[in-house]
Amino acid sequence: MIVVKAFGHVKEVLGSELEVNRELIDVKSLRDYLGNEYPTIVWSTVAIAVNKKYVQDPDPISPGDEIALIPPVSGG
Amino acid sequence: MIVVKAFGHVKEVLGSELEVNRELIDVKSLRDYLGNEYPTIVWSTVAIAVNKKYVQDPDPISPGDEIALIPPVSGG
Amino acid sequence: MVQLVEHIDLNEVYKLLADTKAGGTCVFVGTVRNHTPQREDAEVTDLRFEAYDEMALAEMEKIRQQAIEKWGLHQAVIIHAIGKKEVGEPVVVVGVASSHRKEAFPACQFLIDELKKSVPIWKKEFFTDSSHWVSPTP
Amino acid sequence: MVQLVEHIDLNEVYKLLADTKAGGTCVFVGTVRNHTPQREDAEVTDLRFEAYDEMALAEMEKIRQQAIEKWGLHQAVIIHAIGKKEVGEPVVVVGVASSHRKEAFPACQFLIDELKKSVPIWKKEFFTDSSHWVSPTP
Repeated sequence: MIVVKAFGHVKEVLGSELEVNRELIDVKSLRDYLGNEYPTIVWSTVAIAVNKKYVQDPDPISPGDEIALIPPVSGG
Repeated sequence: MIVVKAFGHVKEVLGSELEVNRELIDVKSLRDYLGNEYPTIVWSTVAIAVNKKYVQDPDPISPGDEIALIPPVSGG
Repeated sequence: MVQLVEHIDLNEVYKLLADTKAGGTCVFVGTVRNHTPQREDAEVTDLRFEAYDEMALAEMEKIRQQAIEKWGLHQAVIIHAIGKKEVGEPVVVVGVASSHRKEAFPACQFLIDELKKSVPIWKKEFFTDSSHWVSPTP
Repeated sequence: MVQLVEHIDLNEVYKLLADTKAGGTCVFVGTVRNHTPQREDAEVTDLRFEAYDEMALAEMEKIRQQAIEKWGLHQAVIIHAIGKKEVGEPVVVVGVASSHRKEAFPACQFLIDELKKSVPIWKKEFFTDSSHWVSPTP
Protein backbone atom coordinates (compact mmCIF):
# COMPACT_ATOMS: atom_id res chain seq x y z
CA MET A 1 0.00 0.00 0.00
CA ILE A 2 1.19 3.51 -0.72
CA VAL A 3 -0.14 6.75 0.69
CA VAL A 4 -0.56 9.71 -1.67
CA LYS A 5 -1.03 13.28 -0.43
CA ALA A 6 -3.38 15.53 -2.38
CA PHE A 7 -3.78 19.32 -2.48
CA GLY A 8 -5.99 22.03 -3.94
CA HIS A 9 -8.89 20.90 -6.11
CA VAL A 10 -7.50 17.35 -6.26
CA LYS A 11 -7.81 17.10 -2.49
CA GLU A 12 -11.49 17.99 -2.73
CA VAL A 13 -12.04 14.86 -4.84
CA LEU A 14 -9.54 12.42 -3.31
CA GLY A 15 -9.26 13.66 0.28
CA SER A 16 -6.00 14.87 1.75
CA GLU A 17 -4.44 11.38 1.88
CA LEU A 18 -5.34 8.58 -0.49
CA GLU A 19 -4.38 4.98 0.20
CA VAL A 20 -3.59 2.96 -2.91
CA ASN A 21 -3.60 -0.82 -2.49
CA ARG A 22 -1.65 -1.60 -5.62
CA GLU A 23 1.94 -2.27 -6.38
CA LEU A 24 3.03 0.74 -8.41
CA ILE A 25 6.60 0.63 -9.67
CA ASP A 26 6.85 4.00 -11.34
CA VAL A 27 5.13 7.35 -11.76
CA LYS A 28 3.54 6.23 -15.02
CA SER A 29 1.75 3.34 -13.30
CA LEU A 30 0.47 5.74 -10.61
CA ARG A 31 -0.85 8.10 -13.29
CA ASP A 32 -2.60 5.22 -15.08
CA TYR A 33 -4.23 4.10 -11.86
CA LEU A 34 -5.43 7.61 -10.94
CA GLY A 35 -6.71 8.25 -14.47
CA ASN A 36 -8.89 5.14 -14.29
CA GLU A 37 -10.18 5.73 -10.76
CA TYR A 38 -10.80 9.51 -11.00
CA PRO A 39 -11.62 10.34 -14.61
CA THR A 40 -13.14 13.75 -13.74
CA ILE A 41 -9.71 15.18 -12.93
CA VAL A 42 -7.55 16.50 -15.79
CA TRP A 43 -4.46 14.56 -14.76
CA SER A 44 -2.28 16.04 -17.49
CA THR A 45 -2.25 19.29 -15.50
CA VAL A 46 -1.32 17.59 -12.21
CA ALA A 47 2.39 17.25 -11.38
CA ILE A 48 3.67 14.47 -9.13
CA ALA A 49 6.32 14.79 -6.43
CA VAL A 50 8.24 11.95 -4.80
CA ASN A 51 10.03 12.78 -1.57
CA LYS A 52 9.32 16.51 -2.12
CA LYS A 53 10.83 16.66 -5.62
CA TYR A 54 9.04 16.90 -8.94
CA VAL A 55 9.32 13.66 -10.92
CA GLN A 56 8.51 12.46 -14.44
CA ASP A 57 6.64 9.39 -15.69
CA PRO A 58 9.68 7.06 -16.00
CA ASP A 59 10.87 7.77 -12.44
CA PRO A 60 10.56 4.85 -9.99
CA ILE A 61 8.38 4.62 -6.88
CA SER A 62 9.70 2.69 -3.89
CA PRO A 63 7.96 1.53 -0.69
CA GLY A 64 8.06 4.29 1.92
CA ASP A 65 8.29 7.13 -0.60
CA GLU A 66 6.34 10.30 0.17
CA ILE A 67 4.15 10.85 -2.87
CA ALA A 68 2.15 14.00 -3.58
CA LEU A 69 -0.26 15.16 -6.27
CA ILE A 70 0.42 18.79 -7.19
CA PRO A 71 -2.31 20.55 -9.18
CA PRO A 72 -1.31 23.82 -10.90
CA VAL A 73 0.21 25.99 -8.20
CA SER A 74 -1.18 29.47 -7.57
CA GLY A 75 0.94 31.02 -4.83
CA GLY A 76 2.17 34.59 -4.87
CA MET B 1 23.12 91.78 -12.94
CA ILE B 2 22.06 88.13 -12.75
CA VAL B 3 22.46 85.72 -9.86
CA VAL B 4 23.54 82.17 -10.61
CA LYS B 5 23.18 79.32 -8.11
CA ALA B 6 25.92 76.69 -8.00
CA PHE B 7 26.02 73.16 -6.56
CA GLY B 8 28.40 70.28 -5.95
CA HIS B 9 32.01 70.77 -7.03
CA VAL B 10 31.08 73.91 -8.99
CA LYS B 11 29.90 75.52 -5.78
CA GLU B 12 33.29 74.89 -4.19
CA VAL B 13 34.88 77.07 -6.89
CA LEU B 14 32.19 79.72 -7.47
CA GLY B 15 30.42 79.84 -4.10
CA SER B 16 26.74 78.98 -3.72
CA GLU B 17 25.55 82.16 -5.48
CA LEU B 18 27.56 83.99 -8.13
CA GLU B 19 26.68 87.53 -9.21
CA VAL B 20 27.36 88.21 -12.88
CA ASN B 21 27.52 91.90 -13.87
CA ARG B 22 27.05 91.36 -17.58
CA GLU B 23 24.12 91.43 -19.89
CA LEU B 24 23.67 87.81 -20.95
CA ILE B 25 20.92 87.22 -23.49
CA ASP B 26 21.07 83.43 -23.77
CA VAL B 27 22.53 80.29 -22.24
CA LYS B 28 25.38 80.28 -24.76
CA SER B 29 26.57 83.72 -23.62
CA LEU B 30 26.48 82.56 -19.99
CA ARG B 31 28.56 79.50 -20.89
CA ASP B 32 31.10 81.65 -22.72
CA TYR B 33 31.39 83.99 -19.75
CA LEU B 34 31.84 81.14 -17.24
CA GLY B 35 34.36 79.36 -19.49
CA ASN B 36 36.55 82.48 -19.59
CA GLU B 37 36.28 83.31 -15.89
CA TYR B 38 36.62 79.76 -14.49
CA PRO B 39 38.73 77.74 -16.92
CA THR B 40 39.51 75.00 -14.37
CA ILE B 41 35.93 73.70 -14.51
CA VAL B 42 34.99 71.29 -17.32
CA TRP B 43 31.90 73.22 -18.36
CA SER B 44 30.86 70.71 -21.02
CA THR B 45 29.78 68.38 -18.18
CA VAL B 46 27.76 71.08 -16.38
CA ALA B 47 24.06 71.42 -17.28
CA ILE B 48 22.24 74.72 -16.89
CA ALA B 49 18.71 75.20 -15.56
CA VAL B 50 16.54 78.29 -15.98
CA ASN B 51 13.55 78.54 -13.66
CA LYS B 52 14.10 74.91 -12.50
CA LYS B 53 14.12 73.42 -16.00
CA TYR B 54 17.06 72.12 -18.00
CA VAL B 55 17.84 74.42 -20.94
CA GLN B 56 20.10 74.33 -24.01
CA ASP B 57 22.56 76.88 -25.43
CA PRO B 58 20.09 78.71 -27.72
CA ASP B 59 17.52 79.23 -24.95
CA PRO B 60 17.09 82.86 -23.79
CA ILE B 61 17.84 84.34 -20.37
CA SER B 62 15.61 87.14 -19.08
CA PRO B 63 16.03 89.48 -16.11
CA GLY B 64 14.68 87.87 -12.95
CA ASP B 65 15.21 84.28 -14.16
CA GLU B 66 16.43 81.75 -11.61
CA ILE B 67 19.61 80.32 -13.11
CA ALA B 68 21.46 77.27 -11.77
CA LEU B 69 24.64 75.39 -12.66
CA ILE B 70 24.09 71.65 -12.41
CA PRO B 71 27.22 69.49 -12.37
CA PRO B 72 26.73 65.76 -13.05
CA VAL B 73 24.09 64.59 -10.60
CA SER B 74 24.84 61.69 -8.26
CA GLY B 75 21.70 61.08 -6.23
CA GLY B 76 20.29 57.65 -5.47
CA MET C 1 15.89 32.87 4.50
CA VAL C 2 12.67 31.21 3.34
CA GLN C 3 9.53 31.13 5.47
CA LEU C 4 5.87 30.20 5.50
CA VAL C 5 4.10 32.43 8.00
CA GLU C 6 0.64 33.38 9.22
CA HIS C 7 1.30 37.12 8.88
CA ILE C 8 3.96 38.97 6.91
CA ASP C 9 5.85 41.74 8.70
CA LEU C 10 7.50 44.01 6.13
CA ASN C 11 9.87 45.52 8.70
CA GLU C 12 11.24 42.08 9.35
CA VAL C 13 12.09 41.69 5.66
CA TYR C 14 14.36 44.75 5.62
CA LYS C 15 16.13 43.50 8.75
CA LEU C 16 16.77 40.16 7.02
CA LEU C 17 18.11 41.94 3.92
CA ALA C 18 20.41 44.37 5.76
CA ASP C 19 24.02 44.07 4.62
CA THR C 20 26.72 46.75 4.71
CA LYS C 21 28.11 45.55 1.36
CA ALA C 22 24.72 46.05 -0.33
CA GLY C 23 23.94 49.27 -2.20
CA GLY C 24 20.57 48.22 -3.58
CA THR C 25 17.61 46.39 -2.10
CA CYS C 26 14.62 45.43 -4.21
CA VAL C 27 11.49 44.10 -2.55
CA PHE C 28 8.32 42.86 -4.19
CA VAL C 29 5.13 42.47 -2.16
CA GLY C 30 2.07 40.69 -3.53
CA THR C 31 -1.19 41.72 -1.88
CA VAL C 32 -4.79 40.54 -2.10
CA ARG C 33 -6.66 42.54 -4.72
CA ASN C 34 -10.38 43.20 -4.55
CA HIS C 35 -10.84 42.00 -8.14
CA THR C 36 -9.61 39.00 -10.09
CA PRO C 37 -9.31 38.57 -13.86
CA GLN C 38 -11.42 35.42 -13.62
CA ARG C 39 -14.52 37.20 -12.26
CA GLU C 40 -14.41 40.80 -13.48
CA ASP C 41 -17.91 41.37 -12.12
CA ALA C 42 -17.39 40.08 -8.56
CA GLU C 43 -15.58 41.31 -5.45
CA VAL C 44 -13.06 39.09 -3.71
CA THR C 45 -13.95 39.01 -0.01
CA ASP C 46 -10.92 37.03 1.09
CA LEU C 47 -8.42 34.38 0.08
CA ARG C 48 -7.08 31.22 1.62
CA PHE C 49 -3.61 29.89 0.93
CA GLU C 50 -2.62 26.31 1.56
CA ALA C 51 0.85 24.82 1.07
CA TYR C 52 2.58 21.47 0.91
CA ASP C 53 4.79 22.94 3.62
CA GLU C 54 8.01 20.91 3.53
CA MET C 55 8.18 20.78 -0.26
CA ALA C 56 7.22 24.46 -0.57
CA LEU C 57 10.11 25.44 1.71
CA ALA C 58 12.50 23.17 -0.21
CA GLU C 59 11.47 24.71 -3.56
CA MET C 60 11.72 28.23 -2.15
CA GLU C 61 15.24 27.53 -0.91
CA LYS C 62 16.21 26.08 -4.30
CA ILE C 63 14.99 29.24 -6.10
CA ARG C 64 16.73 31.42 -3.52
CA GLN C 65 20.07 29.64 -4.02
CA GLN C 66 19.74 29.89 -7.81
CA ALA C 67 19.23 33.65 -7.56
CA ILE C 68 22.12 34.15 -5.11
CA GLU C 69 24.45 32.27 -7.43
CA LYS C 70 23.26 33.83 -10.69
CA TRP C 71 23.39 37.47 -9.54
CA GLY C 72 26.00 37.27 -6.75
CA LEU C 73 23.50 38.54 -4.17
CA HIS C 74 24.44 39.43 -0.61
CA GLN C 75 21.02 38.48 0.77
CA ALA C 76 17.77 37.00 -0.55
CA VAL C 77 14.48 36.37 1.22
CA ILE C 78 11.27 34.57 0.22
CA ILE C 79 8.32 34.67 2.62
CA HIS C 80 4.82 33.40 1.80
CA ALA C 81 1.74 33.71 3.96
CA ILE C 82 -0.62 30.78 4.50
CA GLY C 83 -4.17 30.67 5.83
CA LYS C 84 -6.88 33.26 5.41
CA LYS C 85 -5.96 36.68 3.97
CA GLU C 86 -8.10 39.75 3.46
CA VAL C 87 -8.05 42.42 0.72
CA GLY C 88 -4.96 44.61 1.09
CA GLU C 89 -2.99 42.11 3.16
CA PRO C 90 0.46 41.03 1.95
CA VAL C 91 0.52 37.39 0.84
CA VAL C 92 4.05 37.08 -0.46
CA VAL C 93 7.23 39.09 -0.16
CA VAL C 94 10.48 38.45 -1.98
CA GLY C 95 13.55 40.62 -1.66
CA VAL C 96 17.21 40.79 -2.56
CA ALA C 97 20.20 42.88 -1.53
CA SER C 98 22.97 43.34 -4.07
CA SER C 99 25.99 45.59 -4.54
CA HIS C 100 24.33 47.51 -7.40
CA ARG C 101 20.80 48.10 -8.53
CA LYS C 102 21.26 46.53 -11.96
CA GLU C 103 21.30 43.06 -10.36
CA ALA C 104 18.56 43.79 -7.84
CA PHE C 105 15.60 44.11 -10.23
CA PRO C 106 16.03 40.98 -12.37
CA ALA C 107 16.99 38.93 -9.31
CA CYS C 108 13.90 40.03 -7.40
CA GLN C 109 11.65 39.38 -10.39
CA PHE C 110 13.22 35.92 -10.80
CA LEU C 111 12.27 35.03 -7.21
CA ILE C 112 8.59 35.87 -7.66
CA ASP C 113 8.32 34.48 -11.20
CA GLU C 114 9.86 31.13 -10.20
CA LEU C 115 7.83 30.98 -6.98
CA LYS C 116 4.66 31.28 -9.02
CA LYS C 117 5.78 28.51 -11.36
CA SER C 118 6.93 25.78 -9.04
CA VAL C 119 6.30 26.32 -5.32
CA PRO C 120 3.45 24.06 -4.15
CA ILE C 121 1.11 26.68 -2.70
CA TRP C 122 -2.53 27.05 -3.71
CA LYS C 123 -4.91 29.97 -3.52
CA LYS C 124 -8.66 29.71 -3.04
CA GLU C 125 -10.68 32.85 -3.75
CA PHE C 126 -13.86 33.61 -1.85
CA PHE C 127 -16.49 35.87 -3.37
CA THR C 128 -19.70 37.04 -1.77
CA ASP C 129 -21.54 34.24 -3.61
CA SER C 130 -18.99 31.43 -4.22
CA SER C 131 -15.42 30.18 -3.91
CA HIS C 132 -12.94 28.43 -6.20
CA TRP C 133 -9.35 27.25 -6.42
CA VAL C 134 -7.39 29.62 -8.61
CA SER C 135 -5.86 28.51 -11.89
CA PRO C 136 -2.48 30.09 -12.37
CA THR C 137 -2.16 33.00 -14.77
CA PRO C 138 1.18 33.80 -16.39
CA MET D 1 4.15 61.58 -3.63
CA VAL D 2 7.68 62.95 -3.93
CA GLN D 3 9.72 64.02 -0.92
CA LEU D 4 13.13 65.21 0.23
CA VAL D 5 13.59 64.17 3.85
CA GLU D 6 16.19 63.99 6.58
CA HIS D 7 15.42 60.34 7.38
CA ILE D 8 13.63 57.71 5.32
CA ASP D 9 10.97 55.64 7.08
CA LEU D 10 10.31 52.46 5.08
CA ASN D 11 7.01 51.82 6.86
CA GLU D 12 5.75 55.14 5.61
CA VAL D 13 6.48 54.08 2.03
CA TYR D 14 4.17 51.08 2.21
CA LYS D 15 1.43 53.23 3.69
CA LEU D 16 1.77 55.66 0.76
CA LEU D 17 1.65 52.77 -1.73
CA ALA D 18 -1.38 51.00 -0.22
CA ASP D 19 -4.21 50.59 -2.73
CA THR D 20 -6.92 47.90 -2.75
CA LYS D 21 -6.77 47.72 -6.57
CA ALA D 22 -3.05 46.90 -6.47
CA GLY D 23 -1.82 43.30 -6.57
CA GLY D 24 1.89 44.04 -6.77
CA THR D 25 4.14 46.51 -5.00
CA CYS D 26 7.79 46.87 -5.95
CA VAL D 27 10.10 48.95 -3.79
CA PHE D 28 13.76 49.76 -4.38
CA VAL D 29 15.89 51.09 -1.54
CA GLY D 30 19.38 52.48 -2.11
CA THR D 31 21.62 52.36 0.94
CA VAL D 32 25.10 53.66 1.76
CA ARG D 33 27.68 51.00 1.01
CA ASN D 34 30.97 50.73 2.87
CA HIS D 35 32.92 50.57 -0.39
CA THR D 36 32.81 52.56 -3.62
CA PRO D 37 34.06 51.57 -7.08
CA GLN D 38 36.16 54.75 -7.17
CA ARG D 39 38.30 53.81 -4.15
CA GLU D 40 38.40 50.02 -3.92
CA ASP D 41 41.01 50.25 -1.16
CA ALA D 42 39.21 52.70 1.16
CA GLU D 43 36.24 52.54 3.50
CA VAL D 44 33.42 55.06 3.18
CA THR D 45 32.78 56.53 6.62
CA ASP D 46 29.72 58.55 5.64
CA LEU D 47 28.04 60.46 2.83
CA ARG D 48 26.46 63.84 2.48
CA PHE D 49 23.67 64.58 0.03
CA GLU D 50 22.79 68.04 -1.12
CA ALA D 51 19.93 68.99 -3.44
CA TYR D 52 18.66 71.91 -5.47
CA ASP D 53 15.45 71.35 -3.54
CA GLU D 54 12.69 72.96 -5.62
CA MET D 55 14.06 71.71 -8.94
CA ALA D 56 14.76 68.24 -7.50
CA LEU D 57 11.13 67.94 -6.37
CA ALA D 58 9.89 69.17 -9.77
CA GLU D 59 12.06 66.60 -11.63
CA MET D 60 10.97 63.82 -9.26
CA GLU D 61 7.32 64.65 -9.86
CA LYS D 62 7.90 64.70 -13.64
CA ILE D 63 9.48 61.22 -13.53
CA ARG D 64 6.69 59.97 -11.26
CA GLN D 65 3.97 61.19 -13.65
CA GLN D 66 5.76 59.61 -16.63
CA ALA D 67 5.83 56.24 -14.87
CA ILE D 68 2.18 56.45 -13.76
CA GLU D 69 1.12 57.18 -17.33
CA LYS D 70 3.39 54.65 -19.03
CA TRP D 71 2.50 51.66 -16.81
CA GLY D 72 -0.96 52.65 -15.56
CA LEU D 73 0.21 52.60 -11.94
CA HIS D 74 -2.14 52.97 -8.99
CA GLN D 75 0.51 54.63 -6.79
CA ALA D 76 4.11 55.78 -7.15
CA VAL D 77 6.48 57.25 -4.58
CA ILE D 78 9.95 58.81 -4.80
CA ILE D 79 11.69 59.82 -1.58
CA HIS D 80 15.30 60.96 -1.33
CA ALA D 81 17.25 61.71 1.83
CA ILE D 82 19.44 64.79 2.15
CA GLY D 83 22.15 65.65 4.66
CA LYS D 84 24.60 63.30 6.31
CA LYS D 85 24.06 59.53 5.98
CA GLU D 86 25.98 56.65 7.48
CA VAL D 87 26.80 53.19 6.10
CA GLY D 88 23.66 51.04 5.98
CA GLU D 89 21.23 53.97 6.06
CA PRO D 90 18.64 54.27 3.27
CA VAL D 91 19.32 57.25 1.00
CA VAL D 92 16.63 56.79 -1.61
CA VAL D 93 13.45 54.79 -1.89
CA VAL D 94 11.24 54.48 -4.95
CA GLY D 95 8.13 52.33 -5.11
CA VAL D 96 5.14 51.56 -7.27
CA ALA D 97 1.82 49.77 -6.82
CA SER D 98 0.26 48.20 -9.91
CA SER D 99 -2.48 45.72 -10.70
CA HIS D 100 0.02 43.04 -11.74
CA ARG D 101 3.67 42.34 -11.09
CA LYS D 102 4.71 42.55 -14.73
CA GLU D 103 4.31 46.33 -14.66
CA ALA D 104 5.77 46.77 -11.18
CA PHE D 105 9.40 45.84 -11.91
CA PRO D 106 10.10 47.96 -15.02
CA ALA D 107 8.17 50.89 -13.55
CA CYS D 108 10.15 50.79 -10.30
CA GLN D 109 13.44 50.50 -12.18
CA PHE D 110 12.45 53.44 -14.39
CA LEU D 111 11.95 55.64 -11.31
CA ILE D 112 15.43 54.98 -9.92
CA ASP D 113 17.20 55.02 -13.31
CA GLU D 114 15.65 58.37 -14.27
CA LEU D 115 16.23 59.83 -10.81
CA LYS D 116 19.93 59.05 -11.16
CA LYS D 117 20.05 60.71 -14.57
CA SER D 118 18.29 64.00 -14.05
CA VAL D 119 17.35 64.87 -10.47
CA PRO D 120 19.68 67.61 -9.16
CA ILE D 121 21.03 65.88 -6.08
CA TRP D 122 24.73 65.45 -5.35
CA LYS D 123 26.61 62.99 -3.17
CA LYS D 124 29.88 63.67 -1.40
CA GLU D 125 31.74 60.65 -0.05
CA PHE D 126 33.85 60.87 3.08
CA PHE D 127 36.69 58.42 3.67
CA THR D 128 38.91 58.15 6.70
CA ASP D 129 41.53 60.25 4.86
CA SER D 130 39.66 62.43 2.31
CA SER D 131 36.38 63.44 0.72
CA HIS D 132 35.14 64.06 -2.82
CA TRP D 133 32.03 64.79 -4.85
CA VAL D 134 30.92 61.65 -6.63
CA SER D 135 30.91 61.39 -10.40
CA PRO D 136 27.90 59.49 -11.58
CA THR D 137 28.35 55.91 -12.74
CA PRO D 138 25.88 54.35 -15.16
